[in-house]
Amino acid sequence: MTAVFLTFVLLLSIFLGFEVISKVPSTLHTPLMSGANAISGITLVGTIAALTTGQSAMGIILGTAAVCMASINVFGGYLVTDRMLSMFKKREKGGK
Amino acid sequence: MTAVFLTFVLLLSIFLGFEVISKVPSTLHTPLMSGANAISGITLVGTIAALTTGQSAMGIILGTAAVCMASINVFGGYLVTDRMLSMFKKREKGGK
Amino acid sequence: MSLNLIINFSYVISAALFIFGLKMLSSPATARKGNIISALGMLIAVVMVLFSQGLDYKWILLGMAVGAAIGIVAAKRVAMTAMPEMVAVFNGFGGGASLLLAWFAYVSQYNGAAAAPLFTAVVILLSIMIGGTTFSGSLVAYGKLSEKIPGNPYLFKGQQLANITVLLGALLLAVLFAQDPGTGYPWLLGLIMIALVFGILFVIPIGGADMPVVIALLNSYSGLAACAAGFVINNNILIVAGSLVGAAGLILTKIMCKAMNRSLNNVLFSGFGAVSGKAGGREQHGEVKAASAEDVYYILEAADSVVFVPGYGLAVAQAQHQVRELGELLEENGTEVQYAIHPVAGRMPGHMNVLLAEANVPYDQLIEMDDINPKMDTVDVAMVIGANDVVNPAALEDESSAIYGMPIIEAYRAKNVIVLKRSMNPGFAGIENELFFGENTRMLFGDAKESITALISEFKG
Amino acid sequence: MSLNLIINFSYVISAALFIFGLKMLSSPATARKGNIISALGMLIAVVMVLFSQGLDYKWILLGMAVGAAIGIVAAKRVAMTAMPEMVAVFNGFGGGASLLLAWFAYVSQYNGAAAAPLFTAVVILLSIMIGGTTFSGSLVAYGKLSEKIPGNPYLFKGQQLANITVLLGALLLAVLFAQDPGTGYPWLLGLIMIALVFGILFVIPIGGADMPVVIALLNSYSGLAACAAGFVINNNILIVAGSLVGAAGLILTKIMCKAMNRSLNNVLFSGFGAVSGKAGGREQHGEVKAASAEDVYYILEAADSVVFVPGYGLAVAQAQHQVRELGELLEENGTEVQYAIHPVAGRMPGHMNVLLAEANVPYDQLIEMDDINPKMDTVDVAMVIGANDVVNPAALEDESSAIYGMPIIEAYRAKNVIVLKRSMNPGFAGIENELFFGENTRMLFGDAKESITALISEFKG
Ligand SMILES: NC(=O)c1ccc[n+]([C@@H]2O[C@H](COP(=O)([O-])OP(=O)(O)OC[C@H]3O[C@@H](n4cnc5c(N)ncnc54)[C@H](OP(=O)(O)O)[C@@H]3O)[C@@H](O)[C@H]2O)c1
Ligand SMILES: NC(=O)c1ccc[n+]([C@@H]2O[C@H](COP(=O)([O-])OP(=O)(O)OC[C@H]3O[C@@H](n4cnc5c(N)ncnc54)[C@H](OP(=O)(O)O)[C@@H]3O)[C@@H](O)[C@H]2O)c1
Repeated sequence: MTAVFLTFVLLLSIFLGFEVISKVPSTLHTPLMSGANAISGITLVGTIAALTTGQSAMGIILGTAAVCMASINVFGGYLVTDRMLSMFKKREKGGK
Repeated sequence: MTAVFLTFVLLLSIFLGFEVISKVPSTLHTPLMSGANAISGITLVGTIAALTTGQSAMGIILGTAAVCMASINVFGGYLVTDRMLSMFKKREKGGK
Repeated sequence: MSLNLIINFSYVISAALFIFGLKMLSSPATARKGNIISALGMLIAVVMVLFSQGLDYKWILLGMAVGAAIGIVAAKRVAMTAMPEMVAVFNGFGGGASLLLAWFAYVSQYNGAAAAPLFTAVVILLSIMIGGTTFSGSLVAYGKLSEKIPGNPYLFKGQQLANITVLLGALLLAVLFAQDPGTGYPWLLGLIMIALVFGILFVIPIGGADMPVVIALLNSYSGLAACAAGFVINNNILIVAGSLVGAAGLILTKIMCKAMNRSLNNVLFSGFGAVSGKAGGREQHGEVKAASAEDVYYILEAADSVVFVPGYGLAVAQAQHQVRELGELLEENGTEVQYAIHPVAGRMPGHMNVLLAEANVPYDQLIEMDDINPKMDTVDVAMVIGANDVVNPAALEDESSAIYGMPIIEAYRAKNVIVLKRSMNPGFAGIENELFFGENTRMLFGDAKESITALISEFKG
Repeated sequence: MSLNLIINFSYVISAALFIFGLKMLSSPATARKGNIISALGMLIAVVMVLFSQGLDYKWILLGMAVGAAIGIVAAKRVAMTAMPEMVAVFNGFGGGASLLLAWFAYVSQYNGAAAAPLFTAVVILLSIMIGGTTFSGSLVAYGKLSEKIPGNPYLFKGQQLANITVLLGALLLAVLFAQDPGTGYPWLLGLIMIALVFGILFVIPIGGADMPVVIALLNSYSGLAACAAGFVINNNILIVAGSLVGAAGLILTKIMCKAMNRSLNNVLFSGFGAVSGKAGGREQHGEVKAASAEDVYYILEAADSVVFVPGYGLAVAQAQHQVRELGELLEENGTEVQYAIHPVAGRMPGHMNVLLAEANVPYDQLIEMDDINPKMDTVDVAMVIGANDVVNPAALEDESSAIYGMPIIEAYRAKNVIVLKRSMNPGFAGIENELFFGENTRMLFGDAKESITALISEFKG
């Protein structure tokens, strides 16, 4: 039954993703891509939840590496997006 | 946990409902309302699934009445919407 | 994969079809196909659920047959003008079905049983409360729209108090029920009563002409009721479809309020138009110039361009066929004929479009408000047929007016204005209309159908 | 309500914030706020999950600290021009994290255990396969964009065959693994290798300039990988956020292909530009007229209006500050200066906007393609700075051209055209450009930064 729920969630998210993204101006493609990419760093939450005490050495290595990679994605992703978008804002201020 | 899934489904459906309906021309309000109303007749599916054998007399009465009401909603709703929308089409054909 | 799982996955397909259907319903070009796609989604879900094990088919098929027969006959028979009330009734039945489903689930599973979980108790209460309100509320809306009960907003002193009392009563019964659902059947029955009463109290104070908004809102409720019922019997597709409709209905309500330039609060609680008289404003009327059918015939005969401005009175008089005939006669006479359609003319959105389409008025003669207004100065005759508020210049000029801010069809700017109505009574908003006292206005009193029939015989004779 | 349930409900809030954030990210006015809202959603989810019971905080915090440090430093240090490759790397790490998470979950729960259900086995395989492909594919994309590995599309004979072999191998290992996941660790390790190899094979044949599309696609994959990883550890928010990003990435890919007037298939498999030479078409070139900085100075000095048309070469030469300075000198000289921005100039969407914004070029001087083209005939000098394909008239005229159908900035219609580039080498599409042979065209050969610096000293001198 969980599978059914998750399929519903998948279906609805896909439709929603479509509705939300359609018709973006091409100037925003790069920041949007980078912003969406930061969201996919959500794996961080999953890895934290999975990294419980009492893991084997291998487990700790894999888990820590996963947390580390996901953190790079999250922190770097949001920051880089913000940097790009701050540029975009400056433009408008730059006017006459 | 089911409650969590269902809340996600609810959340996503609400967002989706919003995205899908926003910006409808007022001419379409009545048929859209009636079409959405027909969808809410989905209760029919629920009542059918619940009306299993071995119910008490009261149960049979309530269940059958529920099936009947929901059927009115479904059949009547879709048909009436179609009738309205067929009018809308005729208009366009009626042109020069 | 078990049968149950297959059925549930087929619901995913239904949900996708509902979404596509709704999406297409919201654009004129695809609306009809969208409705069919949504119906297809329903068909799949219903057919698949019939494969479930242990169903008591005889009662199911009986219920479906009776319901389908009633629904189909009603949908086929109903006059185009009665669509809004039909939608209200169907909507009510949707809410009623959710109420019955929750009631039924309680009777068959939880009544006298050891203990239902609190969550189940809550969702049973919710679907009964929302479903019941939707049911009785929709029936009141039906009554008001079909004029089986007076359409006036009905405000009484202590209304708020009554509402609050009823809701507190509902809360009390709900708490009592939730204590021990197994033995709480009497409380549940009480709650069903209260839900039905509340639906009536909720809709009765709202004026008949605000009913489309109310129906959209009740539509949203019926979706939420289906959603709650889905929680009661743990059924996915009820939840998805229900919340989709719930959200769609809510947004539709908002859009409709916006098109009428009102807030939802104002619609629900103000009893718009109940307190009419005082909304009138300035009293410096001129003189009303009544005209006979013959007078009007001469004006029309000499006109190069005529714009019909239909309103709710056209629907009341059922004069659409006569109007089309008159239009054709004018065209034969070399007059340019157009129909100016206000978005909220009549009592439901698209009301005029549907009526005139029924009478086979060509699509390209229907002009939208924003397109006709700039040309209004050059129009020889604006013929207002049972419209009132939508041509009331107070909406533009008089800030104290109840309809101030609503865009109107500026018929008063035409060279001649002819108004067809039965009396000097106000329209839906209950306010005076200075257009009727205008220099260039002639009133042709009487039922619109009879007046136009008279004009037609003038033309023919 | 249990702690676990509270955490899960907080995920619902995160999901809502992600949706809002994405929605706002897709409109220029709200984009920055949208990113912050989405980050807020992430913050809530991360903070809440840290309240879970039994976490091994020291490793978690170590991993987060290291990751955050790397991410923050990288994001702060990276030059604006290197944004696309940065995004590619981050994206790759997202995919890598999903791979590691699935691997980790397997090692800690299922390795040697009695039996994982088939469903779990499948989702482990999926997240490893998709995550691994995303990881290595993104790193190749990074390499190509940063020119650490050659950016040319790299097509070899039997490529399709190699791909199919690798995928069949993956399938074989997957089936072996799924037979008995408990003892299938070696197969899993093999599959990890294959996923990484496949990512390389997937991206290596694609030209460097198509990388933005590839990154959008890999972005969609990294979402799907997160989604699959969510199934492995039964985590809702991973599934919702993952599928949201998956869908958004896919649609973004489609939109980008459309903006470049290509199909996704064409982007992925055609090795666009790999087969350049032959795409040239007609050979009736005129004569190339080289000019010195001094010549160009005299032309500019006499011009009333100058339009700069920047392209990828501007980014390579990092000449944006010099261009702005030259623009200011021209304005002091009484010349009207504008910048014509082609939507796909450079190597990422919005590339030129970002570069010029960095150099503080006022926003209102940046003109979009559709606005500048109609005025082009009246422009005295169109100064093409490191652009090539986006001003190639073959896109309009030559049906056999690889870029036929792409809208261009019609610089050739200006009274004088000055082209700054280092050689007669073609641009991204690998095709000749007749503009360079035009009657009214002068070539100023050399690195754009040096050429413009020379022009500036002419002005100042
Ligand atoms: N369309 C919608 O969706 C919608 C929804 C809710 C509310 N509304 C509101 O409804 C109003 C619509 O304006 P409207 O101008 O169409 O209608 P109206 O303002 O209600 O006026 C209708 C007029 O028709 C006349 N009439 C009634 N029966 C007639 C008959 N048999 N023959 C001739 N005339 C007849 C009435 O005058 P006599 O009694 O003197 O004949 C009345 O003045 C607006 O205020 C709008 O906000 C519309
Ligand atoms: N923007 C996007 O999102 C995106 C994404 C994917 C693909 N593309 C594609 O990329 C192309 C972009 O067109 P474009 O006109 O901007 O660039 P282009 O066609 O690639 O041409 C760039 C030109 O700049 C010159 N150049 C390079 N370095 C230079 C330097 N240091 N100084 C002076 N000149 C230099 C090169 O000529 P020399 O070598 O002779 O100097 C080259 O001809 C289009 O075909 C587009 O479809 C764009």
